[in-house]
Amino acid sequence: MPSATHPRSRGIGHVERRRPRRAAALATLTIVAMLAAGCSEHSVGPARTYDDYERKSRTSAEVALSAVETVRLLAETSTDGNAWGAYTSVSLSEQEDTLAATEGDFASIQPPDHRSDDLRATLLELLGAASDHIAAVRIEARRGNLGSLADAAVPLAADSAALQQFLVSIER
Amino acid sequence: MKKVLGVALGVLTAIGGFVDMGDLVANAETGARFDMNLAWVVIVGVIGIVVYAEMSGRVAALCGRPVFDLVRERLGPRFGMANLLASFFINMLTLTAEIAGVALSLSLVSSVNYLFLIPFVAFLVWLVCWRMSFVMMERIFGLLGLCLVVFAVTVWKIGPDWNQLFSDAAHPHVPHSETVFTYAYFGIALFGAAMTPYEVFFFSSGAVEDGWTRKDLGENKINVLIGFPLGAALSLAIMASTHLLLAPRHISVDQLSQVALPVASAVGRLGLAVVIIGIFAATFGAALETSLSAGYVVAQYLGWPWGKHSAPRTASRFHVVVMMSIIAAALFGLTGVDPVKVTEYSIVLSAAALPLTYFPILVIANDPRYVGPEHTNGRFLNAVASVYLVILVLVAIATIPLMIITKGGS
Amino acid sequence: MRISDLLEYTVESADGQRLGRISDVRVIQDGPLIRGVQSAFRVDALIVGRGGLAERLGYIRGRVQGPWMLRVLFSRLERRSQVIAVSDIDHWDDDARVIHLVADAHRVRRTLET
Amino acid sequence: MSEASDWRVPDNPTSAGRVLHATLDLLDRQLRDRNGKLCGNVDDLEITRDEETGQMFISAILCGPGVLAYRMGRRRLGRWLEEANRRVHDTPRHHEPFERTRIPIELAGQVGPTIDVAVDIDDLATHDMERWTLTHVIRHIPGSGSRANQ
Repeated sequence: MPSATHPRSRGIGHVERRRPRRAAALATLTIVAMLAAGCSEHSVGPARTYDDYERKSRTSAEVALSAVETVRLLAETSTDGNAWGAYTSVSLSEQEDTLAATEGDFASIQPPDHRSDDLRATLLELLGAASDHIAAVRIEARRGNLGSLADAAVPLAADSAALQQFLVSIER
Repeated sequence: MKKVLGVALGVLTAIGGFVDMGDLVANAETGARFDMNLAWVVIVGVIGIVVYAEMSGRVAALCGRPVFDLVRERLGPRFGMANLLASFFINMLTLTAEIAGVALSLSLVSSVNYLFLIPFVAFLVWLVCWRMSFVMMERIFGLLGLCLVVFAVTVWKIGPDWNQLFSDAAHPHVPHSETVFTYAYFGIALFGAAMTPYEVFFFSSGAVEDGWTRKDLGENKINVLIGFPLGAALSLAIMASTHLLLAPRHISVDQLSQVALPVASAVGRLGLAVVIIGIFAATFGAALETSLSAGYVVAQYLGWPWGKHSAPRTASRFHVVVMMSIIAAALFGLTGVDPVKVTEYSIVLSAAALPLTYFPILVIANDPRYVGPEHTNGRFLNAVASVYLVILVLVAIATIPLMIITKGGS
Repeated sequence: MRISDLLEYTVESADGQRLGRISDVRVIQDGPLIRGVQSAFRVDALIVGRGGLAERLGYIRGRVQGPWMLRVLFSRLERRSQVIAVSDIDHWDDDARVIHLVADAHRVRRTLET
Repeated sequence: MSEASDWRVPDNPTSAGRVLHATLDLLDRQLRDRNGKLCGNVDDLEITRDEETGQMFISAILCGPGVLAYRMGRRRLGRWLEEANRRVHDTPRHHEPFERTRIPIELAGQVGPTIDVAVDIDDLATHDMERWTLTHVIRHIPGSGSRANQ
């Protein structure tokens, strides 16, 4: 007679292959950790050398330039009547926040030497000025004076030029 | 006549449904940062999705099996499970990005902080998954997504030197300010955005839900062959618009609102309204697709009843997974993670996971016991699909190292 | 016994040569499905060796023909597996999970072309 | 041993039956109950060995909580899950003569991209969680009982 053989009746200590599983788990953990680090605000590592510091200052200046130029374009667009209040003020706030975060991050990096101190002072001054001028545009926008945003944004032209010049100066 | 109308509607839906948060972000970012030097990747990506979406649609029509069912059958339970975990995780990132995208687009008209809008958007997404019929859902958001055509209008209004534009796109090089690594990284992002796996999960499951048969094969082919390339053309228009208007001003795109800026600037208030409706529809449609995909992959791996064609009561576990996924994605979005960053990671990781999903499709599309001897892949299709499989594997291998080297593309 | 248990067995020839792990079983579905009649799905052969992946994907005996790249890859893999008739089993060692074959067991190397 | 003499076991079996490969054609296939409802996958197969004749048959399709874990090498976890599910849910409604994770092979119909089994979904362990989520979650949400608006 055919009989079903039950697995339980043959208690066999078999070997499980665990290695691939552990590797996969490790890989997964690594990716999740990297994402967690990446998705939270741009992490700023320490700068060990002048070159390192210079590179970080370039990145910060580029972000600031982008914010300044975005605000200029927004102001221009709004003054031309091509955007409405909610769009303009939300976009302005975003750029203001981005610049503030960049400024804070850059200020918190420890400059490695005296040469870096000069760089730090120059850039922080530029970032500070840009922040003030963007805030002025945002204030004007919140008051509903969309038509006069271009006027409020005039000082930003100088900020933009200064940031570009800064970028060129550290290019050399 | 009615037939023609149906086909046209299908194509329009495919065009509007092609672009999602990933395409918006990736194309706008690369346009501003790399000019048209990565345009070719969009073309490569769309050919890939055309080839594999057609296969998955054909398989679904001929044997009634959706993609993730076949993933487990062909890869076995272990690799299938690995694929399930990876796909589900990436899908959650995508869902988070889409929900945040909807909330952001609403914040641009209401000036309410998008974080306050996320719970509302999540509820709306769930409600549509729960109550709206599949066809209606696909049509409404697909057609509204066509508003994104305004990007093409934008490019035309800017009035670029067309010869220059095409020649830039045809002669790609790595810009001076960028390294080979960042170039490759953003190339992978664009590729992943065009070929996101949830598109085939959703596409094939939708084909099964709509009860496609042999008769629908022609329509499947037309939708995919015309709809997707035109959708990709929209992606390229987004890229061109930021390349033309934002790149010269040194603006880099790191907010969704900046994607709409070229349109406002060049087309005006009406254009801005249209593009925001388009962004809303594209992200909302994709939020629906990804939340349903979360349910599809789990239910199909485990053999549960699934689908939204009949009452939720007949697929209760499926609906529970969909609901929980939406809640989880909303909670993740509420932690204040940067939506644009989440989008970037979701498309890059999608690219890394692509072979796991596309490989089984290719095998099944060649198996006569599933599609019948007369509907297996032709020689030419197989050659193209094989080339893509090799590309997918290479991309998958390169993704994680590139992610580390470029520190996530910064 | 479950098939997942069976797939953990290795096969050894009568002279003690290890032929490999069981990767699949070939089943013949003959006769009508009648309640109480179990002969419907008769296990007719064991597939032994490293061809398991090719099996699972359908690259066996030319069922799945394309694409060329995968066919070449997997038919090579498949050729490394062997087919062993169930009737050639001598005895089972369930503790060590080994199946011993009879002395004159004949093995067939799988090829895609046949 | 010459290559030619190897062919005593024909690769193409002489009997007229259909040739199937267990991992390719049976394992992980989608199951459908007698009303066409999706009711789990083939998580494992039961093999019965006739000690006297040495013949082997596939005697049942196994599916349900724990079975897949067992197959994937989590033997103890799998058995525990099966046992737990049996204790919690085992209230046979139609007194079918089979265990709820075991579908006798003679109830299986044509083997294709899906396998149809002549059982009722309610008699299978794969459906226990479905019923639980239905009664505890889904049924309480308005609109769960009707089809979506067309």
